[in-house]
Amino acid sequence: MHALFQKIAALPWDQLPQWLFLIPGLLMLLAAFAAVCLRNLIHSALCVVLSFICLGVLFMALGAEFVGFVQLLVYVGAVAMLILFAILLTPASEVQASNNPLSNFRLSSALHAAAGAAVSFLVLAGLLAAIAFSPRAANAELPAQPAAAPVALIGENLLTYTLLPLLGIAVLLTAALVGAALIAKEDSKS
Amino acid sequence: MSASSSNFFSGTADAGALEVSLGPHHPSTHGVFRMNVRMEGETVVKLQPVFGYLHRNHEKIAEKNSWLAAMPYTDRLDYICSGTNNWAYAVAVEKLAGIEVPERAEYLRVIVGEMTRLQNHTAFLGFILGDMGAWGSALMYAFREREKILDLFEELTGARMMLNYARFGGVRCDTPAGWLDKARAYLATYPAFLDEMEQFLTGNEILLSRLQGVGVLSAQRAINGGLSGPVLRASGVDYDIRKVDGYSIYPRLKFRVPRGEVGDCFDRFMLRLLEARESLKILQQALDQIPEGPVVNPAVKQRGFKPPAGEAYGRIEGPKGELGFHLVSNGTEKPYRYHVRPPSLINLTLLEEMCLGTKIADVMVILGSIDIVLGEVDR
Amino acid sequence: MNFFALLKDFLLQFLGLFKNLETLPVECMRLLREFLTKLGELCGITMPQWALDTVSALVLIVAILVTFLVLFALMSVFERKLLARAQNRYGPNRVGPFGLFQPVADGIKMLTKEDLVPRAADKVVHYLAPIVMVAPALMLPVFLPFGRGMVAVDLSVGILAFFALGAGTELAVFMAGWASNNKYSILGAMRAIAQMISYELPLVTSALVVALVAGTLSPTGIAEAQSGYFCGFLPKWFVCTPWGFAACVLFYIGALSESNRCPFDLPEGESEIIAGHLTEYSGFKYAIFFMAEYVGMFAVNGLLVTLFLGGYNAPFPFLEWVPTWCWFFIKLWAVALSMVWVRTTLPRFRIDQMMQFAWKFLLPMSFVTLLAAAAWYYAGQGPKAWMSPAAWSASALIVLLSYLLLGTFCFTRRHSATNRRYLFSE
Amino acid sequence: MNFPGSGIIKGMAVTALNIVGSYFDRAHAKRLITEQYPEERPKLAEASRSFPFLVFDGDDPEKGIRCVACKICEKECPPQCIYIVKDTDANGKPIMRPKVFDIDISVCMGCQICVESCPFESIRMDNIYEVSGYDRFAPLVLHKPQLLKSNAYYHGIRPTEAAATDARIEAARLRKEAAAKAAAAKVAAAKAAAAAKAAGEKAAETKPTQPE
Repeated sequence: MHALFQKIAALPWDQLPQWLFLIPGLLMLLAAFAAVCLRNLIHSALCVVLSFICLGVLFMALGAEFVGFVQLLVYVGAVAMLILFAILLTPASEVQASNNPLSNFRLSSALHAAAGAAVSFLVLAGLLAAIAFSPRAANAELPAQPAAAPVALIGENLLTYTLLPLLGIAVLLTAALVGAALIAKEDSKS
Repeated sequence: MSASSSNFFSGTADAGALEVSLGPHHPSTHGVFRMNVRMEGETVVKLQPVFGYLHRNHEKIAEKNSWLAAMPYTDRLDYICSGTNNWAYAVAVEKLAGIEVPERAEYLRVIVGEMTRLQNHTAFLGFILGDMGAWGSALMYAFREREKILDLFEELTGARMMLNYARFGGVRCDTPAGWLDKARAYLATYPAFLDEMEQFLTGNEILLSRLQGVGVLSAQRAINGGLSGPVLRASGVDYDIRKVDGYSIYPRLKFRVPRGEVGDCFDRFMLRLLEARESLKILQQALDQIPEGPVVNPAVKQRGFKPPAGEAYGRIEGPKGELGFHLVSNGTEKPYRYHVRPPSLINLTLLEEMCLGTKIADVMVILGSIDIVLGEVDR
Repeated sequence: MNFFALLKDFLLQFLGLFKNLETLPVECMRLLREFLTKLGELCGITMPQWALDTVSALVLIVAILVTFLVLFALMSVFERKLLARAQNRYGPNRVGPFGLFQPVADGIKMLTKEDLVPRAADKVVHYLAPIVMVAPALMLPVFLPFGRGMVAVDLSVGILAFFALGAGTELAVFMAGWASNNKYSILGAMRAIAQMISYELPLVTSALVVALVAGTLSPTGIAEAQSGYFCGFLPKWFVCTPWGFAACVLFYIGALSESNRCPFDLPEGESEIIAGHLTEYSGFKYAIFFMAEYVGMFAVNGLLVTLFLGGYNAPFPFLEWVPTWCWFFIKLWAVALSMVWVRTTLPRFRIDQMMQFAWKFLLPMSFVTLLAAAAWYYAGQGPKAWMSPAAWSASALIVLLSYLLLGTFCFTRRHSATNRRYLFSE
Repeated sequence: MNFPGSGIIKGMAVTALNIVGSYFDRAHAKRLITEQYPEERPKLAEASRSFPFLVFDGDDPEKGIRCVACKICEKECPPQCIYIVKDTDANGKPIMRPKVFDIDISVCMGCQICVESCPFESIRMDNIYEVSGYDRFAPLVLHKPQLLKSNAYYHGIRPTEAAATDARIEAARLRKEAAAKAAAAKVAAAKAAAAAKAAGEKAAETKPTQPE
């Protein structure tokens, strides 16, 4: 018994905080899985929100507070709300017909799995490639300690180094917004 | 938001709409009124008023009782304005039996009637603000002043709301000593209160945007619907029974009848304010001119009253509109037929028309702007 | 040295702290840590750092929670009393002296009420909604500087964190509305979400204006940027500048809306949809919603105080003897009670008008204040702008002109009491 | 001054005036008109009415009861809330006194028609307004002992009306006495006349006494 205590005491407790990320991490995965599996759309959406929150917490745990809070603000505060709103505004009959969107595809479950795996793989590969080939990664020289004002740094980067992509996204989003408004307007006329 | 629906759990046939039963227990239906509302988003596409939850068999009770015994029941029609209800019934009976009313009694009736109108319109200002979701300030200011009028009523008739004041051929009792002076003194402070209310409310941007352009009713539709009172006049129709019939001593009094142009909730709101000011003028004149004399025609036997066989329709301009009583007598101690024409009910008939295409919040304001009392609607 | 001697020593030290009220709360925390270390020494152990951190964090959490719950309790009484006074009534004056124990009575009432859950409700979500509501609301105050050097979590992105956590409220309102399975609830939830999303934009933008001029997103930094005086005695609060005043009003309106207070209490508009998302809540769950709303309101008011009203700074030099944290709470109460004043005066907006107001007036106006702040900053060459006529006139002109234009466009052009005619017939 | 938002500011000014004004309105004249009910009680107007009661003269309710159980009020009462049973004497003969007089005040609407219709000035309106009970029926049906209240009480709650009533009763009593006397005198006169006639035949000297 005493030996057990000693063993426990000898564990690297000082490293514990590094492993605490497992809690939000696992919770995020669980929520994401539940979001796919649950039959109730609203429950799925709420699970998505939970995984968003856990992602934000993960960012914060990594010391990226700004990104973490932006994650919360944008994804939990706005995107999730829009998803929920969209579900709410969809007529009952449509919701019932496609309670689980996947069930409408006439594919076998094996095909489901294969398609899902393929898509996930592609996304993952894309992300990894983006990270690997990004110019930042090439001269991967992490600063010894985080910059004094990371927000200022991000802002500076956004308005200099990534100005063009930023503007491109802005134009794209504006176009999408205008298009959505147009579609909505036509719908209400009919 | 397109013409989308929010009806994801309601199993009605029309999946694009949300059906809500507003009432009978709802904070702002002015009693036990119910509206079945179909909405798309928050826009009303169909509205079906359902009433009768406060039905108390008023007409049959009156036919079962003696002529006089119907008088206290009329108090309970529109329980805010019992003074005018009594008066209308008395006018109908007097027409039926051909009874003369002494001069002083007519003045007292006008005084009580106009005070009733004043307090009804004052209370209306508070009620409609409540319907708009204001937190009771306007209501409490209105009730503060209304209480003082009710105090005057209590001194005069013994009751604050259920006056039971009119009698066939007069009124029940004369004024207690000093009452007229008290009334004069109190009414002198009233314009200041109306000014305060006007400053408090009429310029308020939120109130303007909530009232203007909401529930517009054209003059033609208002006439076709048989509407009366401030709701009709707000639509621009110059029709006031005090002027049209010239009953009682109204032809002797100088007052103006305001009317609106647009016919929306704001006009209805403003008309109440303007009419309250005109009522004040009438009251001043009546209080100044009131003669001495008997307050009831001594020839009329109140108990065991038996009018000759026949029928009559007597009406007055109540605070809410034309209040009429249609009476049929077969010469006995009880009315053969007793029918009430309640302004609240008739004014309510165009509710759906006013509400279609508006938001659910507007429905409450429109209902409030008609100024109904469920006691009168359901009887 | 035994335990009691240690206790006595520290108690005396604690009492000694009251000589300087300004540093009292901070010194208390320091004393606590010292006491714990000494206590450890007494027992023969060296207190590990994490234990000290944990204990002081817990004490801090409890202190902030208690402060804000007491604020909530007092507010529930003072709000009713002030409302009553505005309506020529006395307000609650039966429970305890001046009705001060009314919250206790309310709490007991709420606790003893039956907790109703509709049979058709989604029970899990219905149960979770109050928790999701109250958790972020109670987290919000930690980012606020209550006094000089008194901030629980001093984040460099504090303002962003504040808004990010505030977003949780929307989620809770949605969960409550949807799970209740009641048509009024769902209407209330839809209204709430639409409203919160719309009003978050002007709210955040007007906070951004301050961040722009102060050059930081940290609440402490912003409060510190407002210390000092111009013209010798006038406070250098941002609300005293033209752009700051405009942004403050916009933020105030946004705060009213975010805390679901009149005239933006549409989600629970009792004259239309009974109680909105709260319709099917009763007992203590309802009380928790209520509490979360009030704590959230105090938190967002605290942010308003920090951003625009100089935070914990005294208004005039001769009032600097009052501790800074007193100033913070004085201002907090002033803003909170002004919200009661607004509540007692104004009727409620309609849903479409509210959205129009947000998108057509508040949002453009908040962009204009951004512009005005930029003009202030550049015309006045940064921090020197306080004494620069060019900065004052430029930003004042921008704000005033666009206010009049937008206001006329949004209101006066559409609605006016003066454009109505009333005919009279004799 | 009319700029966007001016209306709201005006409204805010009005409420501010009321908030501040309520603290300076000690006389409860203009603002803050609330009566703190159980401690402060309103001074009721003399005419103020709630439910009917029965007036009795003197000290003994049973003896002084004015009601004669004529049942007019029972018949006239609009909601029919009065129930009267005539008393009988030892022989079972009805006498002019109520044995049972009940008013169901949960039904009564305080309309005062019973008061108006009572020819004997025996039923009057009370002004108590604190009437409640733990039962729906029993406590709200007032029986004769609860209904009977003295004329002094009546004078206490509405002096003017009570004085007028007393004057009327007094006048009626005087009229009645006068009428009785007149009737008695008439009878006496008739008797006297008859006697005189009889006596006249005998050529009597006596004169009949004149009534005053």
